[in-house]
Amino acid sequence: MEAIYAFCVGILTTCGFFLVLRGRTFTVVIGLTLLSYAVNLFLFASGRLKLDSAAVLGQSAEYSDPLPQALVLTAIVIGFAMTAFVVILAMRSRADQGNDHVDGQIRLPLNQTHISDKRNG
Amino acid sequence: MLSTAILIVSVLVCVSLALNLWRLLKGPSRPDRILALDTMYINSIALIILFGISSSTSLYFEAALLIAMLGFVSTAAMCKYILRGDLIE
Amino acid sequence: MQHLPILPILIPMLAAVLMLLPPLSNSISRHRIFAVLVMIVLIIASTWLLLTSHQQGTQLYILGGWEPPFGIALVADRLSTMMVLLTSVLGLAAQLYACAGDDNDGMYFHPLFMFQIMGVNGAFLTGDIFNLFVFFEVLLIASYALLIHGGGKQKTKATVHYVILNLVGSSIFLFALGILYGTFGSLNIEDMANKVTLLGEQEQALAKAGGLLLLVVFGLKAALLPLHFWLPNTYAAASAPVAALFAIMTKVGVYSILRVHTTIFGEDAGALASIIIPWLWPLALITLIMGAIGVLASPSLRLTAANLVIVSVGTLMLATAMQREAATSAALYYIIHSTLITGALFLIADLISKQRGKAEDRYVSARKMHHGKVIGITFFIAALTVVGMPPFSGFVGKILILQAARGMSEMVWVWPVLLIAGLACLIAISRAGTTLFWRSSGKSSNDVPISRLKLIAVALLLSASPLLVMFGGPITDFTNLAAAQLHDEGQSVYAMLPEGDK
Amino acid sequence: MEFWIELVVSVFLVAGGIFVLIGSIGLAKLPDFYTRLHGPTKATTLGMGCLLIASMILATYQQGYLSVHELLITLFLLITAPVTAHMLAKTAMHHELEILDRTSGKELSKRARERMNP
Amino acid sequence: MKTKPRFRLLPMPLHSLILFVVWLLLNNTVAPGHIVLGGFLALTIPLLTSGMQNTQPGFRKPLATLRYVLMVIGDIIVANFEVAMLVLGSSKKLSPAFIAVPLNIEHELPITILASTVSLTPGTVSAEISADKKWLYVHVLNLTDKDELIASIKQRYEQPLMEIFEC
Amino acid sequence: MNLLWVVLLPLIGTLVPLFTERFGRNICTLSVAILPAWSLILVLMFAGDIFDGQEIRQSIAWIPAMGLDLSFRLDGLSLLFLLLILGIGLLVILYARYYLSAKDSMGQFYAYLILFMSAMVGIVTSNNLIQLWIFWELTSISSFLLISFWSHKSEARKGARMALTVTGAGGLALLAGLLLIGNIVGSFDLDTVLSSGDLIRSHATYPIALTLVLLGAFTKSAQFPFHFWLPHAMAAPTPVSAYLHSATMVKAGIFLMARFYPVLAGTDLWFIIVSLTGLITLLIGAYVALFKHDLKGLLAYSTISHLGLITLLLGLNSELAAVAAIFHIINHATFKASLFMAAGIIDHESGSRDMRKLNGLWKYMPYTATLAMVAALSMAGVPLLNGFLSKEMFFSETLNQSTLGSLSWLIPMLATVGAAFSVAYSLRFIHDVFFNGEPIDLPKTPKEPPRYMKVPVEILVTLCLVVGIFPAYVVGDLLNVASLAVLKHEVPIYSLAIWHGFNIPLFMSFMAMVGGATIYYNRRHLFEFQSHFDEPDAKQIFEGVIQSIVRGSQKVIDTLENGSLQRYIFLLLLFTLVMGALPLLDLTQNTGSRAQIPLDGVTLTGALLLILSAIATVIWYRRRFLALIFLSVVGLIVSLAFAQFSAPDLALTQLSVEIVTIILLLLALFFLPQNAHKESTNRRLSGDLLVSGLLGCVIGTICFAMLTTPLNTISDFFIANSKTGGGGTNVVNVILVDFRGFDTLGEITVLGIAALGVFKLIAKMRIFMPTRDDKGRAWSNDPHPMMLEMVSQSLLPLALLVSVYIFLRGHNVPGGGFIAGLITSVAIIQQYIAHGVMWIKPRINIDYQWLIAGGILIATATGLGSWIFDRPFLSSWFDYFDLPWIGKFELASAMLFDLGVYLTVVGAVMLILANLGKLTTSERIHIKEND
Ligand code: NA
Ligand code: NA
Repeated sequence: MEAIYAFCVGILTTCGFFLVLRGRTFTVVIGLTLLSYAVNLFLFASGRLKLDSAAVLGQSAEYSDPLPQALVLTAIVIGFAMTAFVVILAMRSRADQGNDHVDGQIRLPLNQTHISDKRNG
Repeated sequence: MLSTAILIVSVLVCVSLALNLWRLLKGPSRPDRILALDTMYINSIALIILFGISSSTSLYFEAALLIAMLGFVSTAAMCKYILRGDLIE
Repeated sequence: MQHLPILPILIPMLAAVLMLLPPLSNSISRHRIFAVLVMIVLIIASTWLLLTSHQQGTQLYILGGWEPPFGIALVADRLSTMMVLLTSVLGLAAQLYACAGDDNDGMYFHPLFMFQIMGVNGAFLTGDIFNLFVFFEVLLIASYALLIHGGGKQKTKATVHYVILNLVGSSIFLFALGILYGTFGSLNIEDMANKVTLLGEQEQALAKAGGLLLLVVFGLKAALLPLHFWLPNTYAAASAPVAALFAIMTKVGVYSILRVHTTIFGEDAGALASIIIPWLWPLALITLIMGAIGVLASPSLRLTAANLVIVSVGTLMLATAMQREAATSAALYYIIHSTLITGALFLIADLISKQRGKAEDRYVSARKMHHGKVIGITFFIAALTVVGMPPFSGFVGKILILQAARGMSEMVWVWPVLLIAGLACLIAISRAGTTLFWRSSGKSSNDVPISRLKLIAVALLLSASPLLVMFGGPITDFTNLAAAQLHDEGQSVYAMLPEGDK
Repeated sequence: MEFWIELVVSVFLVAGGIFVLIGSIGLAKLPDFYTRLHGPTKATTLGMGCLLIASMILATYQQGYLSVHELLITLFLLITAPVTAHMLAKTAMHHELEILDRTSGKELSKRARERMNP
Repeated sequence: MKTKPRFRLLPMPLHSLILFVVWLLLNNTVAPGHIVLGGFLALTIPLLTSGMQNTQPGFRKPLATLRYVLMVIGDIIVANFEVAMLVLGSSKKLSPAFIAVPLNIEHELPITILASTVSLTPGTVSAEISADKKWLYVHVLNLTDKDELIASIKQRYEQPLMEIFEC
Repeated sequence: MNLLWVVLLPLIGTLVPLFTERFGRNICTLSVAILPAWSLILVLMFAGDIFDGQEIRQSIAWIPAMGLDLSFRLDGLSLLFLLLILGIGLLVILYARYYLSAKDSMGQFYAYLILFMSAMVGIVTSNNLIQLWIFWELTSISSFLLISFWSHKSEARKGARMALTVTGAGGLALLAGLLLIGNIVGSFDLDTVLSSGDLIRSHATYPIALTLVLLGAFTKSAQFPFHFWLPHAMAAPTPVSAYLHSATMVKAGIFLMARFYPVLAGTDLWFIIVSLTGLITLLIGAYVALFKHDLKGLLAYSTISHLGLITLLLGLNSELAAVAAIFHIINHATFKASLFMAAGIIDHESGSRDMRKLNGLWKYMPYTATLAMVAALSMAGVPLLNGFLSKEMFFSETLNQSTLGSLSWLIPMLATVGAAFSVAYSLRFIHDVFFNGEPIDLPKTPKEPPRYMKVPVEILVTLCLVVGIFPAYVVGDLLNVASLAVLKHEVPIYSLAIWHGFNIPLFMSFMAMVGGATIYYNRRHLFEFQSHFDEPDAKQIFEGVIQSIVRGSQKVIDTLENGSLQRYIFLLLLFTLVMGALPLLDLTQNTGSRAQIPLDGVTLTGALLLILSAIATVIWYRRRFLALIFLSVVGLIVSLAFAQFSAPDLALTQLSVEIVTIILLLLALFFLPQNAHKESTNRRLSGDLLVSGLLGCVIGTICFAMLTTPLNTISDFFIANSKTGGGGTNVVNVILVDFRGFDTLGEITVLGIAALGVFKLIAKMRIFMPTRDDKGRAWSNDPHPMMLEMVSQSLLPLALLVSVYIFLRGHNVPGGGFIAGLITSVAIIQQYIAHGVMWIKPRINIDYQWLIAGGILIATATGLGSWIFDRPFLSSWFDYFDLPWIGKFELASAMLFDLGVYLTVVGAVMLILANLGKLTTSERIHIKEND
């Protein structure tokens, strides 16, 4: 179980970081969201995995570590606040700059400008 | 017997989820995918209920309830998005 | 007063909240009066806290009565109280400046400003590493909102960069915290320091990864190379009072490195001792060099000031890398100096750009400034200070750091780089000043009146410069003690708990 | 646990599971969107209903008092499923999704799309 | 439609009742404390949300309502078996269809309930309601007799609903 | 009596002119002179003691951590310099009164000048190395201000900047050198340092320290190759040239060498560096001076040459040479200052400094001409004038050295050549200006200057004569004590007589005279010869160098900081990768000793769903709606994972946040492009994939290692105290609202701020409103589907009830204020979606801003409540009550805190979403998309 859990965290991290590296705000936001999933799972994992042991007194025989859970809760809320801000910021950026590129302007790699020139010609 | 039943149902629900994912990946249209997602929400309620039964606890009831409530909102919002673009107008 | 340590967090927080509610909400004039009063109260409280901590020893505030390491504790030692007071003073100046009109360019300026102060103070005071994360987020989200204040393309673009980078940074912070909790099983910094030598081999490797990832996070905040790229445009785009306030933001990163890496991964941490130092040396040097190159390359005063921030970060990181009391003490002195003066420089840049029409604060010929003389005097003082020319405070910080490096093998690098960076700043600033004030064409520009409030704000910050030199003796005495406190591993927060709570 | 309770619970569970699966099979295999819409929206309601009843019985038995809060989930599902289906159908018509050729009254979908009378 | 002036503290008595029951359901209890609390909530929440409700014709026939609910549940069960067969069988045998059902009821709530019922029951999904609320478009999974289906919808569901809502 | 006042008086005097300027030129001048004069009187009062061989000291502790004390000394060398600085300073003040025009700001000028004077006084009286350096830098600053006094002139700005840069660089080197010396000695106290000569000279870092100190001295004293700034400093008003660039500031470097003579001199290194530099400077200065057409240019190069001479003398490692050097300091100061003043008068009265135009001024200003000629003759080293005396000493010292071995004769030879050029340009100064025909095209007709403008020149020229004729009486004592201070022991026997008989120095002087006259007589050939060489314009070269540095820097910055966020993030991730991966090399094994949970099919299915959906999100990231759908699947699975691994609270929270996030993203997506084109190159994609993949591996590995390693945590405490100390059985919730309530307070603050920030963002937003979807379809004509409306509104009370339920139970079982808040918000948002803003507007009349503030306020107030009971902030309180019929129930402050959380969450989410929704209700703007 631990292995597959860690694997999933790794995959989410990879996907999150990959999307964060893209050039468009919305994609970056998606990436950040994926990343926050990875982060939350990771932070949660710091208390180790336990089945059937919710940290509610009297409900289970043993209890999972409640502290990381509380931390993840805080992280989720903060992550949500940040996502909300960055989403609206993406809109604002689009509104102000006329495009949704993270740099406010589209940078074409050299070889692509070449292609588009060809297309125009 | 109960545990066998739980096992069987787990398999059934998992297969369902896999089928949902298949539809989700295949599409072909957006409504198809939303439908698949909605089904997935409902199937995960099943999974949670099953989970509650197998560990004989009611701690997960609220999770199921929330999925029922919020899954609907999400699906409705997605449909509204496709229909009108603007969710709140 | 037993609640003193939490006041620097609660005062701005409550002030911010009250400003969102009637009768204060929706009235900028009420906001202004209230905010300035609150800030003065905050300065009084911070000073009081600093004196208490200085005279009676570190003040511990145990939130909720749950003693560390279980609950969250605020640790008001000399270092943290000094930073808090610094923040308050900088805050007051930035706020006074904003009250002259910049605060009305958008909504919620004063509440956000207060929240920002709250976040910064919280980050300084907390003794809990996750709580540090929370306050980082408070100060970050407030800074995001403040950065956009005033609007415009440049700000939006800068904010996008700043926000996204910091969100990635926050993710890395959480990864690091996960690792640290997953190995230490604790979040209290002092407690972690106690446990660091007890870790098994396996945990050590993990904890090291955690510690190094924290360097990434703090380095990003501090604008350590190669994580500094966001800074110049962000600071240059921000409205003046915000940029001035941001002068403390990089210091939060520096402070965190000082606090966390000196306490947990300090010299007594066994196998994990000084894990970041091999990295810090080269990074600090390159940061300093890049900052200096940036200063030389800057086409406007705001960018110059922003790059000067990078220079100061490089300098501070060098001092941190030395891992010596004397160096830390020097760094603390330098922090006070550089924070207040770069803050002032951002404000001055704004004063200038308002006077020069379209040329703004760019280094091009423009019409003569109408209030060139008074602005020139402020610029001159700030310039001398940042360049490190006597009689202003820059040279003291520089000499202290130079002296702290003596006898180290790294001195061969530190001295020339520091001195040459100083020369680069001198060249750049003298070009900047002569161009801005003297290379004028045509008649004097229209009279753009300067608000007295703005001048007061600038003067408030600038006055720090000579004062820091004049009272250099007592101040360095204080920073010496603060540094000693930070480096003294024997001092534990637990020692301060009453018997029963242990 | 008494045998008959276990039996009843197991039956409900398996029945529920089967319906859930059938819904998803329908979703996966039916030929066009409108037919696929039928599978999940219905089968899941009953599937879920069975599962929830199983859960209710079991919980009541185990806790010693009537545990009926699962009804609430069913209530929610019953209220929302039709709206979901309706919204999805609207979406599909709006996108003018391909309708299976042998569907009778295909042209009605165009009327429906505009919310006009037939 | 008659709209009587209502007792201000109890703007929606039925809602209040439902809420009260749901509260007890949620808490799985009939403890006195929860009865008090449930009662309190059942009173206050409708007060808070009354502004958010469009006035609708009220339920007048509790018995008829119950009968309707039971019938629908029965139909759902049957429907599920039928649909199950259709789904599992060869999809080539399906003959799907769009049909338009003329509506006699006028108010939004009854129409919604009717459309919902249609969706919940055998092989039919309410796809759309015409803008003038006179037609209900239904997609049928496997249509055998169009007129019979329309008639059955009208008779089996619309009729009782008209009775329940007295319209 | 207080030595401190000698420095303080002029320092205070800096401010005087700023206040007295308004009272007119005379009063201003007078008032300015008072404090320096007073200071001079003090010095003179001290002089007796000094002549008696005493040294006066005064010291106040300042910044001990830095080794900086406020510490002053007065010895012979200081006395000599103080007399020069204050004496000539006073003369310059008087001179400037007439020199400055009405347009010039006299107050400003005097302020700078007195500031400079104070700095110089500080340098020569410092008894602490760092303090000395402080004043040293102050001279650079004040000289910058003085050179750039006519700041409207490009010349002045550039000249000032050049001087500042060169002397500033030297200052930094000096600082390093002084710090090194301080480190060697262990003290920055000058007395201590001066008595540690052997220690310093034998120390390993001596060569570095020496080089650095000399760099400071040479830059300040315009020694080759740093001499180029001095001629360009002539853009300053002439009083400044006379004072700074001949008499005092440039002498600061000389002073420094003299000051450290006891500890730094005496080695071969010292000799080689100092004497050769001095010699080269002497020759270059003398040669170039001849060709300058600008009067001040000539004088500037002459100054360079004479400074080279003094340096050469100091470098000879001979005590007599040092005495000669000191003597020449005095002499050069007097004749050069008077020459500059004379040049200034000529410029002032004729409007030109160009010697090609200035001719035959003898007729127009005979008195001034006489004074100038006397000074010029002194410069040439003509007997009976002071210049002659020190030059004689110089010649004889060049003969007394043998350090170059068999080539030692070169030095006197070259010294004579230098002297010959010196004679030649002095002759040119006299002949070309005062004779040589009639003036050409002068802007003004030359005349004698105002009476008092001549007084300073008169005094200085008189000094030249008096010293030249009665050297022993006039400067004997002074020279003696100054030499004593430099040499630190008995001054060798020397004679200040005018006549030493026929000897080689006299012959050298003779040769220089004849040679100079010959050179000047044949100047045309020389000028022609010189004209073949393009004279390098130091200013242009210097500016060029600076500009290429700046351009280079800009290039570096532009290349690195190219404004591409993608690059910045890439670097951040790369750095993270390195930091995260390297420690893993120490990780001996991935798998720890903790028992693992066996894998089951459900988990595997979940993992599969998660992985495939995550990958699908990445694959289809350009089809944004699709990405969003897959993102929600990931979110769903993550919440299920939380549920599975015993974290019901997390599952609930994740679910609710997830839905709100999806709604938010959908709202935003409407205003953003729906799809994006491929714009990353494959290379970039693979690079990004590599880094993020590796990071994923690192994080995954760490995660696995962590999961399999046993952990001792503080959490047992929470489980043990949750019920008894926090009054709740849901430990996670008790941690949130009690044990770590402070985190939660911060967290809701973040949420509140985010909402404010979003509102701020929205307030100034001009949005794009697509009228069609990405496939070009018009939007559906049914904005508010009836069924949705009906069902949504009937769900609202139910949802609220569920919120209350979740809220109330949170303390004991999963739930709590945050989740409840989100449920409430979602329910309200659902109403917005179903009914639209216009429908809601009259129905919900809550200021969400107040809700946020109120929520935070309630939470904070709950925390503050504990102050009443003298407990720390956020101390919780709870108790159980038993009411008849109702039964036992619990009241806890945590509930109130949670209420704050609830309100904040509702306020924040609604402020964000509702306002975002409102955006579109305003007039639709359709702007053509440009991407
Ligand atoms: Na001439
Ligand atoms: Na507490």
